[in-house]
Amino acid sequence: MLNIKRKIQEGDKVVLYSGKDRMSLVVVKNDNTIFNSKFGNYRIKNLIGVEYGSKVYSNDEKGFLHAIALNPELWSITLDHRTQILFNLDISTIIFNLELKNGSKVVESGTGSGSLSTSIARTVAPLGHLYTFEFHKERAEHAIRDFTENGIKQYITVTHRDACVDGFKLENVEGMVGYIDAVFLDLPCPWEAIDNAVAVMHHGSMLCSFSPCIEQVQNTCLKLSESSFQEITTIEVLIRTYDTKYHKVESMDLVNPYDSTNTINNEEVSNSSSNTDEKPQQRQSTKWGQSKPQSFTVGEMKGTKKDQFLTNVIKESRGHTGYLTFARYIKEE
Amino acid sequence: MLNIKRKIQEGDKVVLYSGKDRMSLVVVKNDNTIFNSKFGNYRIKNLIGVEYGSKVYSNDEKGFLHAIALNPELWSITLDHRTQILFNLDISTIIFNLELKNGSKVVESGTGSGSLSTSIARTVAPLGHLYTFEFHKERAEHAIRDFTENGIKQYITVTHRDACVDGFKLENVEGMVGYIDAVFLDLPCPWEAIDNAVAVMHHGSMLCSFSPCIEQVQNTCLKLSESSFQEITTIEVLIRTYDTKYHKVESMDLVNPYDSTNTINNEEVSNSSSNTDEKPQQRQSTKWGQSKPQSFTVGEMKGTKKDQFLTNVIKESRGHTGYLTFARYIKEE
Amino acid sequence: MNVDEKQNSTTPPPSQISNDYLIKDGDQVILEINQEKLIVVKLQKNKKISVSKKDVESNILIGQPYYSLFQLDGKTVKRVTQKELDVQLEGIVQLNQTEDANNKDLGQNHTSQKLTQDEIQQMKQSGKDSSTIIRTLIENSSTFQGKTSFSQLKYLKKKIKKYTTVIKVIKPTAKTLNSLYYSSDPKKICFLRFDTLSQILTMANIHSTQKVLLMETTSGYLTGAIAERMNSPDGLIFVPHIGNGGPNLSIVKNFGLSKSTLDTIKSFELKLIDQLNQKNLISSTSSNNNNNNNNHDNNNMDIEEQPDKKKLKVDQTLSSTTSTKDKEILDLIENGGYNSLIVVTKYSPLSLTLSLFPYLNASGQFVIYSQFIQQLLEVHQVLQDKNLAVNLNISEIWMREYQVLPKRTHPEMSMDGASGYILTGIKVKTTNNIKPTSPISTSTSTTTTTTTTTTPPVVEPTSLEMNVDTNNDNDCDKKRKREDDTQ
Amino acid sequence: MNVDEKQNSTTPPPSQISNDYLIKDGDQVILEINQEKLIVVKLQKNKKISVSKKDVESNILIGQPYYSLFQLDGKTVKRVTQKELDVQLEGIVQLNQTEDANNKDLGQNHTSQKLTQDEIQQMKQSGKDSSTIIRTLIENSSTFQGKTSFSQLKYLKKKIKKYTTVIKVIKPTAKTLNSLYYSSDPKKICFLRFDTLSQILTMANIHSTQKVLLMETTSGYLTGAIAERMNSPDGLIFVPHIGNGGPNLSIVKNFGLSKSTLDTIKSFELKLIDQLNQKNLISSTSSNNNNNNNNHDNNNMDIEEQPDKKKLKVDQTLSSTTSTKDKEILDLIENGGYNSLIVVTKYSPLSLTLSLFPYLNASGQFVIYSQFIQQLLEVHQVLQDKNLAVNLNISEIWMREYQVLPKRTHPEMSMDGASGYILTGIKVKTTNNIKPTSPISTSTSTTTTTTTTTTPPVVEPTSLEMNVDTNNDNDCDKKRKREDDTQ
Repeated sequence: MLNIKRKIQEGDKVVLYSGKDRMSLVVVKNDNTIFNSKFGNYRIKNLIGVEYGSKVYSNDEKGFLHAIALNPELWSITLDHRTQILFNLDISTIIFNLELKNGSKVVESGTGSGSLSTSIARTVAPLGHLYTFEFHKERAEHAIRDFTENGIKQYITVTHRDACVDGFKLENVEGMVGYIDAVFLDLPCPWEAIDNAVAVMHHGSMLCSFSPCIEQVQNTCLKLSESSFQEITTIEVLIRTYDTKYHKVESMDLVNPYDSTNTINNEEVSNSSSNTDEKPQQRQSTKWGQSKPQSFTVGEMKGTKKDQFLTNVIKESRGHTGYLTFARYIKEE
Repeated sequence: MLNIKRKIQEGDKVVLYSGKDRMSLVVVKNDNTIFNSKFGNYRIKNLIGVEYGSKVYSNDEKGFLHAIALNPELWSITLDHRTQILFNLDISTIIFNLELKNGSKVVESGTGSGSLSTSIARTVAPLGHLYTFEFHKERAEHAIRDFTENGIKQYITVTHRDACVDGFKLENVEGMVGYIDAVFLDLPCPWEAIDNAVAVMHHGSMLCSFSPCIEQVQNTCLKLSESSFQEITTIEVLIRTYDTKYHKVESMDLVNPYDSTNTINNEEVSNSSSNTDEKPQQRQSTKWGQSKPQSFTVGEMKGTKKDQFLTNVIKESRGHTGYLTFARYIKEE
Repeated sequence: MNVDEKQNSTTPPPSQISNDYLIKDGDQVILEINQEKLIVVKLQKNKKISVSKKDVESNILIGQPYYSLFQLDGKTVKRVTQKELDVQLEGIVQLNQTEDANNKDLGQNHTSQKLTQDEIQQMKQSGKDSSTIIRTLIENSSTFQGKTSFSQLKYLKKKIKKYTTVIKVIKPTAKTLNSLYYSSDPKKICFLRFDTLSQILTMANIHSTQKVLLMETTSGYLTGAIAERMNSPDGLIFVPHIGNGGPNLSIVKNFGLSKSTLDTIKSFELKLIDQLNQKNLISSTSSNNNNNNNNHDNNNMDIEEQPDKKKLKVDQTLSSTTSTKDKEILDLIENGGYNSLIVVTKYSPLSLTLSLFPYLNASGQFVIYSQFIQQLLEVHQVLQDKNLAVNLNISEIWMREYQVLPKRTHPEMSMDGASGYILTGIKVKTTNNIKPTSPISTSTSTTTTTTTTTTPPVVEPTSLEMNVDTNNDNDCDKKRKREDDTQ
Repeated sequence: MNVDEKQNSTTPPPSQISNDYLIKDGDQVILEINQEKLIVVKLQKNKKISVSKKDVESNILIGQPYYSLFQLDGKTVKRVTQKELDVQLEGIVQLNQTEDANNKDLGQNHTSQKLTQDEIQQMKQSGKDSSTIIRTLIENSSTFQGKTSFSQLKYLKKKIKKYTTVIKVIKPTAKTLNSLYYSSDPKKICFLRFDTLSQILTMANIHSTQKVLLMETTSGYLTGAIAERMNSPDGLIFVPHIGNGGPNLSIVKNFGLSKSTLDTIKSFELKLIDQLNQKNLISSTSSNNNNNNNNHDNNNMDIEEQPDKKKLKVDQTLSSTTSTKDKEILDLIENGGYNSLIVVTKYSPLSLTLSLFPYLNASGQFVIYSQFIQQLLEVHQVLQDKNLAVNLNISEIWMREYQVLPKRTHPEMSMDGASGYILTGIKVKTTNNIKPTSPISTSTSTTTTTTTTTTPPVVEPTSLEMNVDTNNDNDCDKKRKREDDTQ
């Protein structure tokens, strides 16, 4: 996933993109696999040698998809939701505030879907390493499979363990105790793992705890302030994604009482018209796009209908995911 | 405040508006009072007989203000912040969800600055009534003074009392017990007042509790669910106000590699230009407004500078005010 | 002043509370079905209503208090309390009390029910009550016992919703009707969420005696909400409508408004306003051609100064084409004394707002709503450039719901991101500015023009960005340079 | 696969952690002064730095661990622990332990201090330590004893900040430097808040071997943040700059980056890119005049298909006016293999984005930032209309901080409303579409044109609004009509 070539190779995982909510992940094999979708059927082996980002037509040439290179963000969108996953914005915020970079050594518990692990591995590779701990055996095994397939297993050590009880020390790994730059906790009772985190952290390293409920945050903050942590802050981040597209906007043609030279609608259309100098090639033939303003009537009244490129907020937004508590470990002397 | 005439009369409280963050409240008297401001000095008595909404010039004719009619929203903005006040959006939400209307009988505790009381009085007048209770004697007295000056005292009964201890029943008022349509609590320990609220509420009436801290909400919700309340919901509302004005937008003039006919900047300027058909009278002479695009250079590169009418979010926003918990009292038979 | 335990002398008259909260013959009521779906129905004595494909006698509901629960179980319909429902639930089966069960070993396979669909269907049709059916289902489930109590309860609640229907009869109000339409058909009410709606009602200063100019395409929902709050024969809600098919105010009837309040709602064609604007524009430009062009946008604003002359002119110019009824309307338009203007439509708001703006009183408040901030930006820009209004603000509301439960308190995981945008402001007069030395309220166009000419560098203070205490009534900071002011 | 207690064999080499976290001679460090103000200074042995108008010997700090506290009290500077500071605070005075005091009777009058300003100033200049001064102040305060312990503590903390300075030495990182600039001079970093910044780094897929095309006017802050994360000699950060005064990347030096990482940052004039676009455009329109106009916007995208021919052409056309160094740059521009494009500037982003867009690899990710959503809308529309990108999203981040304290937990009362907007997307190729039957990667313009012509009704699926499970890898729902698809 990290060093993708410009052309698709056998064995690559490729994202087949046919819309924001329509992305599929396929492993490219040189056999007769057919990918079936709403937009036609595709022979997967034909992808070999195709440049990433290309438009690919279906077998009947009526539909098409785009072949996109996999990355941790697309991975987290396309992986099946076998457990609650962390979302991109939380992941971004965690990685930044943990001050991760190429070379960082990180502890994570639990591994969950591996979506954060994948993003961490991208960031700390090749000099750093992620030690991730998962209580559920099946999840740990599934994560190992995914990391292997995604070509990032050399940067991740997955351990099936209850880290609250057994801690984070791996007996046969050198340079772990006192060398961990960052600890991430996504646990029902994160405060129970904080002493174990301290045991592997070094002076100045960062800890993050992700919890959905405020009671968890309260317990965690209390424990952190009793331990040697400073800069304890709790934040919440939410993303607002805008729905941006052409809308048929209807406007009534009315006399403008403040301007004798114009009806208001004409004025408006010329003002707010979107990029009319643009002459897009495809749009002209579709029903959307820069069509000429059309008249309509309601009873005796006239109006003008026109495509405008507008944004509004997507109605069904993701609300709360969890609170993020960050703190820096300051070794007491 | 409720039945303002179109022309300013002696004794009116008038809002002198010279900007969103510059509103002052003056009582119009027929004496020699001068109102001093950054925008000049104004002889207050000259306002008498002036139509509300008029532009009023200063004595030296160099500055001006607008004389605006007072209403509960402007009142809550202009009153001095002698205590924490509820803000307009919370007030709107409270009044709507308490299902208040002309005729409603409402109990409020505490009165605080009277900013919610004023809005409630506007809504329930003339058929309804507000019974408001305030623990601090000085605040109660101050509120009475304000309500009197604002001409709404006939709709409000202010009582200096600790409602958690002594309840809401007013001995010599008929039609109170069992007649209250809505109860609003803004108290440190709202759960202590809920039994007292129930004592005056009727089947189907609404309660709202406003609390800044989540622990207060937790206790309140617990108490409500143990009492005869249903539809218990807790929400939080925040307002985002946009900063909307002309910005000098700088754009580099660059070759558009996707269109041979244009440099990108020209294209952009013609597309996103704001209402260029408008010929505002004042703007033309100011440095803002629809000025012609101006060229600028950075080294050998050219760019175009133009006024655009844009919005962005105001940086310093008001964050959390409080949680609003609503519930409906369902009398058990 | 002694305020202790002493109250104002105005004792409000006791109202007929008990009767208000009883379900009556002829009421439009909201039914909440299984805490999921809301519908509005009209109850009429001896008639049936249909709920979840079952017939329910209206008579069972009429006379009972609002917010009562009724259970449709097997073949019976009866009033129940929440407590009885809880007891019913608990009576079905003993939930796991240990913390041992943890769902951990449960696969994705949900087919743990030994009964076939046909067998279940048969039970249902035989009219067995829900408790009996569910108990049988549990007995035949291979996984129920291994679940946590939390999962068991979830399973039970799901099944109960399937085999029994509980309806709650809700009194229709602006609030409860908003829940209904916003959840079932938000487009019908222009996607107006309760928080944005409540802000509109506040910012438009709605109260009993207000005169409101309301342009809406919310099928009458907004008209009803305003009328409900005003609840008075002393206001006026003027609702122009587009087209000659009559106004679409169908939702108004669901509010249960009194006749005298309903009478304050007047609806007429927007066309008449447009024609009036056209006439005024033509007459003003021809009659004022000796003035500069500053004046032509103000001719509609000095109604009060020259009411007779203006009215006469309007009547004359329109008389050839307008009926007597239209003349009444024109009178309502011009002399309504509107202090609120609200525009909530599916159309682009600019032309509608400007068309109605002349009839809003100076110092009156207006609220324009749109789902698109760009559309409000257009309106904002025009109003600002023409100096038609002050205190212009575009805002948006962000609303969150919370789950408040012991050890499980957090904001809801999904939220509604789109509550639309509102532009609020206060209309101001653009001419007849008051000079401190000029005779008040008799200023003419000529003196106004002179005033403006002598003060060219005056800058609209609304463009200033300052962070100043608003509670400073006497800001004596006169030493700051003019340049600061005009920045 | 047995995963229990077993780990991957790649053991990372132990790094020099202790040394990394010691303050060294020559370090740029951030000083947090009294938990209020952040400044960045360079520490040099035997030199002094200035903190709150006092001189501090660098030597006192050098060799100590980062995040240590140093107290400037009276005339001394010494390292302290938080615990010592707490003890100091507690030692000044015994706070009220009863809940009786409630501030209720305190007026607005704060002049309860009996000492004069002169007397206080004298104590300060005499070099008395802060505890002594504050104790004296309290003894002379008439109201301190009547305050609640909460108010007393607030008073104490305020006084301590006034009479003593505590500095914390913070290691500069993208995070800590963001706090510094965002709080002190946000304009310098284009108002880039940490949450938006972190999303930019993620959405641009920044990692050690990435080749990044970065257009910024954040004074090098963003360049440094990217370089810090890459921390590698194997990447490339190409930062065009506007004007011939050289790039303004002054903040980069504060990151403490290694030489090999710094060497991956290359900055050259944007003018060269503009000239290259001009040349390519002219040559493509003249040479392709027999093709339809679909092609002229793709000439820059088939670099890989015809690298030699293209490179040759560029060299020829520019050779007369460009130096050898410029040719190296042109090589970097055309063959950089950029997989990320980031535009964060004070300029309108459209022209900058389009100018650089040809040099981003297909399937590469881009992030465009602006404080104004309207500006991103322009870019979005052009990229969408020209089919240059997919997965286009405009988003905004909403960030809240919480106060978490026993019985006083709530979101912060003030918040930062403006984190700007970002447009993200993935570049796609617009020609050389892959026909299932055509020989792969040798398709020519001619076949492509034919393909497009034979499928006129094909509609860009991104315009579809569908709510479909994304985890359905084999969506076999082929029965749905074509009309649905093209809706």
